[in-house]
Amino acid sequence: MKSAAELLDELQGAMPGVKLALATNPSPSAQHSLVVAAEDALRVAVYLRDVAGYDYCSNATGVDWLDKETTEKVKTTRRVKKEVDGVEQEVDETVEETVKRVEPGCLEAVYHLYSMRQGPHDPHPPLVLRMRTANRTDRVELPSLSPVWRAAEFQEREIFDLYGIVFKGHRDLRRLLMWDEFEDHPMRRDYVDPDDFEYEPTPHDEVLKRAEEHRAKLAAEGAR
Amino acid sequence: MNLNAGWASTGWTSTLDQIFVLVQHRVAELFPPVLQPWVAMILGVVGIVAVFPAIFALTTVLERKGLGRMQNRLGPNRVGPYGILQPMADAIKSLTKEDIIPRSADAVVHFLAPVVLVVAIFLGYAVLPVGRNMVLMPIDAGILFFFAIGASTELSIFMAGWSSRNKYSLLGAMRAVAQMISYEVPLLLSAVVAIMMTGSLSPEAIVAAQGGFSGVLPHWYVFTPWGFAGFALFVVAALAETNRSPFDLPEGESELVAGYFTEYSGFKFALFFLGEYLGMMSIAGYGITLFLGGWGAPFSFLAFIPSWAWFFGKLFLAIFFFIWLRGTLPRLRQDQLMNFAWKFMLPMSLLNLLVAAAWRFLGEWLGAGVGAEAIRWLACAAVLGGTYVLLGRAMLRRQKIGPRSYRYAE
Amino acid sequence: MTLTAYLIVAAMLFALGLGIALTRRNAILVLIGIELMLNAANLNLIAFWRFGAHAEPMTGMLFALFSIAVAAAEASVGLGLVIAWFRHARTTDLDEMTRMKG
Amino acid sequence: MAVESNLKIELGKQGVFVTTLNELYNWGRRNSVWPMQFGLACCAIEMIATTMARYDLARFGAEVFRPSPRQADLMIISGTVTKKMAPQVVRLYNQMAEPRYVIAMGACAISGGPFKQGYNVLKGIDRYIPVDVHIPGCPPRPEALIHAFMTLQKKIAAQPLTGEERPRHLDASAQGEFPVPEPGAHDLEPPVNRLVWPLPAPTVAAPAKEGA
Amino acid sequence: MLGEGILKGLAETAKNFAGSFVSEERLTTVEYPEQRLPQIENTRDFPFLVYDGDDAMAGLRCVSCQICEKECPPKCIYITKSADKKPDYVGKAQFYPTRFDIDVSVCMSCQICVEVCPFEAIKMDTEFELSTEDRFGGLILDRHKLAKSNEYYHQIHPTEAAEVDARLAEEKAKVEAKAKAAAEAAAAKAAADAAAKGTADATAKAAESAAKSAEGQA
Amino acid sequence: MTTAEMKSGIDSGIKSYLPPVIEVEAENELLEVAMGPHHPSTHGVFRMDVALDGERVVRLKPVFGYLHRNHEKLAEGTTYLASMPYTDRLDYFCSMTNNWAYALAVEKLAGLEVPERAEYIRVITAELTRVQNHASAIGFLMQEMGASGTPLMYAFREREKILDLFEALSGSRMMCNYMRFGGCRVDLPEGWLERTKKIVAELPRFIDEMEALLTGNEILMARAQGVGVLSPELAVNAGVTGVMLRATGVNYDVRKVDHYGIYDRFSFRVPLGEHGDIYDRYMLRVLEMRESVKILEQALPQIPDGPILDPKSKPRGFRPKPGEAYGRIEAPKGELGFYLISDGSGNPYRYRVRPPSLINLTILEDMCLGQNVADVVLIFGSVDIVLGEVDR
Amino acid sequence: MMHAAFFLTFAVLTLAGAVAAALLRNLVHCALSLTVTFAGLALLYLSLGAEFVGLTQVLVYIGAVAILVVFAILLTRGSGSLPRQMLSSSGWRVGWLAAVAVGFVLVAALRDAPFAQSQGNAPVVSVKEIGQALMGPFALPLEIVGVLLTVALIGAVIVAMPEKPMLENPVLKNQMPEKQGGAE
Repeated sequence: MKSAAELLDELQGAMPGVKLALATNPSPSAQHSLVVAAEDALRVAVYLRDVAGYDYCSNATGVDWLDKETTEKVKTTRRVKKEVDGVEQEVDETVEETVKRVEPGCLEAVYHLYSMRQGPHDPHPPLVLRMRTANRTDRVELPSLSPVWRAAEFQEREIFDLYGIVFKGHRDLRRLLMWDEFEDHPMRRDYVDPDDFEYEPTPHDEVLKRAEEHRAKLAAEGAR
Repeated sequence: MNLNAGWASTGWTSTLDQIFVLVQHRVAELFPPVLQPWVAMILGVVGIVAVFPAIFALTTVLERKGLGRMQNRLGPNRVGPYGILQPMADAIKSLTKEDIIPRSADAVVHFLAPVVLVVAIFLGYAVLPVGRNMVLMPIDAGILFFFAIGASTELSIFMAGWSSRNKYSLLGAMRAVAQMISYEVPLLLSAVVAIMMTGSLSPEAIVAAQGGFSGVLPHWYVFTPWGFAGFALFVVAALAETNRSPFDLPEGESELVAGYFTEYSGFKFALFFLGEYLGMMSIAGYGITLFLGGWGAPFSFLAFIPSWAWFFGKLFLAIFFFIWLRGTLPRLRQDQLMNFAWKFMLPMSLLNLLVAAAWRFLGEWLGAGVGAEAIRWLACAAVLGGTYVLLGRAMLRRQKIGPRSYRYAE
Repeated sequence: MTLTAYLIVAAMLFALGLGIALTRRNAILVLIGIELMLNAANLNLIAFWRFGAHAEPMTGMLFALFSIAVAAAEASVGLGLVIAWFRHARTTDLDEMTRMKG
Repeated sequence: MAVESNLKIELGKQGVFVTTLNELYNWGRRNSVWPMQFGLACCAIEMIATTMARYDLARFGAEVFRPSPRQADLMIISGTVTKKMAPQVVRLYNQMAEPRYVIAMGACAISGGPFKQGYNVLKGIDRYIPVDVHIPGCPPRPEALIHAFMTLQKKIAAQPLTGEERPRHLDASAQGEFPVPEPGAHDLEPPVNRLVWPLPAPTVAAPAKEGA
Repeated sequence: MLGEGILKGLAETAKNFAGSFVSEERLTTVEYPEQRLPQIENTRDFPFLVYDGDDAMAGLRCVSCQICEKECPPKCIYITKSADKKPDYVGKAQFYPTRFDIDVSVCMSCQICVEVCPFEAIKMDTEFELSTEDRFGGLILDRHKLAKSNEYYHQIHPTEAAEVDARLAEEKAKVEAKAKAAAEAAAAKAAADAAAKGTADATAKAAESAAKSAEGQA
Repeated sequence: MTTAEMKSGIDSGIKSYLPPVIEVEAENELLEVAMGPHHPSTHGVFRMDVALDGERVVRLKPVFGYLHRNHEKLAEGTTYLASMPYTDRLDYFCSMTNNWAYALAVEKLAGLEVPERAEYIRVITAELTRVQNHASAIGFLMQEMGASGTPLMYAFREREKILDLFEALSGSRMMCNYMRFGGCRVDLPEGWLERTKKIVAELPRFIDEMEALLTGNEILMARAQGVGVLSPELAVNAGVTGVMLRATGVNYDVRKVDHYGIYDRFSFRVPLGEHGDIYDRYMLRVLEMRESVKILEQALPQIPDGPILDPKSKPRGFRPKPGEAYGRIEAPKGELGFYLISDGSGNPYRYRVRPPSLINLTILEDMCLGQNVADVVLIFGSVDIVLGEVDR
Repeated sequence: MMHAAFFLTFAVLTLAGAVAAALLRNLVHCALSLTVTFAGLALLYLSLGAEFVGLTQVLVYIGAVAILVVFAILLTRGSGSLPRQMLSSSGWRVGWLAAVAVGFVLVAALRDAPFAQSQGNAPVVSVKEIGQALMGPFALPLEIVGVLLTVALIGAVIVAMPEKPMLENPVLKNQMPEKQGGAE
């Protein structure tokens, strides 16, 4: 099978203008991935399935990337007008300033593809296909790849349930694991557990904190 | 209560054989003559009502232990010595357990269903000869009586399923009734051969007709080709009639929870349990009467053992066979079960009727003699065996089933 | 007991059967009524056989047997018809059946 | 060996020479405890293993696993009760006929166990229904289940039929049906049935038993 | 032929039925409360705390480092560290737990606490008969209930315990050698040093207990 | 298919594999049945909302989540090692293979080497796991068929022997928590290999017994043959793996494909079915047990001496470099994968289990529609799932 | 005396069942009370010494006809209590009037009818004799009844044959021979 980089070239050749990028993976596993834009995902997927031979979608899952706030010190060189030796001149000046940047987070759907028709004795790493939503709150739609691979049907429902990504074109997008009345998306990293810390005989760390909060709350209610 | 004319033996063996009859007579004689038949009747009823539930209790524990043995384990053995008191504990528990009547259920019918079942099944024992001269109601049409009573148990099952107002129960009941009606036909037809050969519907006459011996071997119907086929068909149909494995769909149905008695608890459930086992024992009793020589001894030299001992011995063997099947076989599906009844059991039992008739007339044409007997035997056996093989093969082929071979990838 | 007693029971049963057949709207109940009337007739046959002068010793009894057989056939066909009609018209109501006539 | 002879004496005494109705009643119901065919998770496999040849729960007359709650006496909560499953469990318990018993088998059933911090895991089934015997372990060995079964039998044997201590099913004022929690937007409603869950005050840490 | 497979199956169950009366292979039941399966050495159930010597609380090996508390996957351990210190088996002054609770209603018997413990203080027990009617009292094991002697440890896991003892003895020997060297050096320097003497005393005590446990093993 | 043809295919729409739609005449007369979540036939807590037209299934919706124990969420809040015991509780029949799959993924993520002896131990335990899983799966399938427990009892009789081996090795019968990143936790105890050899030598006799009891049984054949048929195309597209896939005739066994562990050192064959029905799945399990025995017979005498753990691996403070890895193995129920994303801390940033049981259920609806309701139970049983893994 | 007591019991049972069948609102209850009537009649036959007919009555009416009726009720979704006006036809008053009149006339006529009556014991008829009579003098009626039953069987099957291959009813459907094909 072709490597991810080779496939990227092939896809760009076959479908000019397709929005694709390669995301390298620095770990020893070296399973690099293709990041595909939502609007192109379906035709890329069909190409991968029917032409490139990735007829088997092993795994589909979501990842939640929180908004990342980074602070870095940036040296900027600007041209400033300065009086040098009494004469106003334009001088390059290097200023070090702290820049706060908020990298917007996103929800990501990751698909691991293999080929079954490639023959049973050909080990190849999975092709990782990733799609990203625009943000984590209101623009969380992605095209469903379950029409291409049925295997993604339940897994996309699970991603919808736990991460809240809405898959357009899924034939039956309902919650998979939680009950229908449930409103949260618990696998998101900012999900807050329900408060049920009545009896915690061996609490520590965060649990201890929350158990104490719970006790304080109940005590306050009792006092009232 | 007339003594059987063919009974010539005397002495202690005959006393032992007739001990229950004698006791019944002696006790009845204590009463004024007008009441004597009634007292005798009541004694007989008490005997049946005492003995068969006791056997039922024993059967439940034997079944659990027997199944256990087949499955490499011990089974109940801690309640009383060897677990023998297990059924008592179960009975106490069931009697004292809360009796739930579902809110939407039809309370009267819900209550009547198990009662009707148990009463009907007890009635079936009235004409069953459990030993020489040991039959409660020696009526002429005894076998018909049994089948008539057996047919009415279906109604109680329907009542149970319908009155629970639970869709599992109703569906289970409908299935049970359909199954029982379907298998009643081959059950009756397979019993008819024995009736035909005896020329009587009376169970006692049928037992008497199988009473003689050739050398040491008895003249049981099961040792003739038609008798064997009839017996086999009767056993299969009886399994289905009593909802035993592999035909236990109505209750063990994995998609229907517990079938028609899903909503029953406590005492009423115990009654269903009782009715089911009593039904199994009574149908086994009739099978023994029709084909296995009833209370007759299997060898002439064993005739000194009391007749009732033989009957109950055979009954326990039959029960063991039921347990054995239950421990081995998976369950059929409803449509396959129906198919089997109509497409295999029915033709086979009809053919068996013909073969039985042929046997009779061949006997007349060919006359006596070892050679003639052998020809008759082989001809009948060949027809039945051949049809069995062909019909079986056709059934398997129609359903496209059979053994398979598999390929491997290196 | 006398013959008359049995005959009176049969007559009352017949009247009840007739009543059911005449007043009920449900086709199955009407069939039940008809069955009751047939049974009343059977009871008559048996009663007459039992108490009659036995010129033909078994006629009454055999007649009752035949009648039972015929009744069974009638019931099966009748109920089959009702079910077939139900499947067609989704009702077992006789009044509605007549209304749909034509 | 002492255990064996004691047991035999006890059985002989109560099985054959019954003295009181009370004893007979308790003897009957403790020797005929039919569990409900009901499994939840990992522990269910050990529960099945307990009924299998090597451990053979049948020896106690308890292999009659009834599929219908109406005919069952014992509910073995064998495994994690999730919040999605909890209403069903309570409903099934409500369908059982008295006298009924509950064994919470394994850590998850008692307290949520290793999964207790999960958002969908109920922290112990005793928040909604009364539990008779708890077996810790993850999963408990089959022998541990048999031990719990014997603990339950002992508990039944010790119950007087009258007075304050009488079992629930003989107490007309006792609760028969237990409220079934409803699935809510974030959690079960209510998250705990205060009438069943007897914890008097929320405890952060259990009182240390120094010098116990 | 129709029925052949069924007959074969019947023969198989009959074989097992008959076999159950004669062969142990075919009757595998172990009647639990009276008979027990042979104890498998590696069996683990719930953790316990090992102590040396006779006094359970004084001999606890646990130094309250709280690693197990942190590493425990379901967080079922609760430890309170003491304010004062007491010497451990090599004589080093260590903290000890004033409270050590394990909630067995949560414990998943994974053995990770044993793996991460650098002091061989927590080991896995084989006791499983813990079923109880008491939800709140019966399922929290405090340090008194948890503390079990090294002899007990040798009883349930003989091979492992012997290895542990050997390792501890080796470590101790190393420490002793070091202490000896230090003591000699100190003795060479000064005749009487109260601190050194104290250490030697503690070492002697630890050696005594080690000897005792060795006896227990024998 | 050429690229050009394919392109026209893209333009004209996507070829999807969807369950058949069953026409119903009278919509209002359908019987709606909720099978489960507590139901005698479902393996644990699972619900199927079934609509029946008579006895025929015309609609079926599986409902999951009754055993959703938040395994992934918990794993993301704790260390890498602490998730290992939790993997035991995924597919609680096969803790060894679960351990292995997780260890494999972490080894890929962190670049750890596994010593040879540990690889052998892994193969041996995995194949023992496969044998006991398949035997129990057959037993449970027969239970669905109403066989009053006998096959299940026989299966569990053998399973107990294998569990004894696991207990002697790891200390626990079911929840072994035995493998570690880069090897195994403890070495084999004394005498373990001999006992294993003895038990493995007896396994063929047990398989023969099971086959004598079941394979030729007409009732089994009648109920299993031609029921729950799955086509190979649908199976591949729906990501079905394991016995379910191979019963349709597709030759895909991760042991052969990925050459993970040391499986290419052993000669074994992959049995393939033709019909893709319940009977094929049953037979394939039997045949795979025989192949596993073959692997065990080869592996047991060959096992070398040596270390069992990569020295780079340590129980505490394990922090792989940022990156991600997807590792998979052939678990008894199908392809079990773990997908891990590391952000360089001690806890995985994303921890995902690819559960074969869940994905093999994708085609449950396809297999059941149009079938008799009694067969639904069997079809479900023949998939061989464990709810712990389905819902995680 | 004994006989009279039996007769009265059985007669009351029979009539009570019929009255219940006439008055109850739930169709299944009607069918069940009908079986009470059938059972009462069978007992009356037995008390008259017609053993064979009595047993046949049980076999045919309780074992078959009652079950058929019950199934028909369930198949036509008629179980459950219905309001009175749904049950009785428009002219029910006239109907009952006619029925009561007929009954009254019949009873009145019978009370005084001078039937020749043998007061002896019941004639003992063995099953063998019945069989011989059926095969001898009554052979023709027997054949006719046989043909009638066959025709009725075929007729009932044809009438009940569904237009589509599958019946809604689970029970009847299972008797359909063809096995369904697998899902493709």
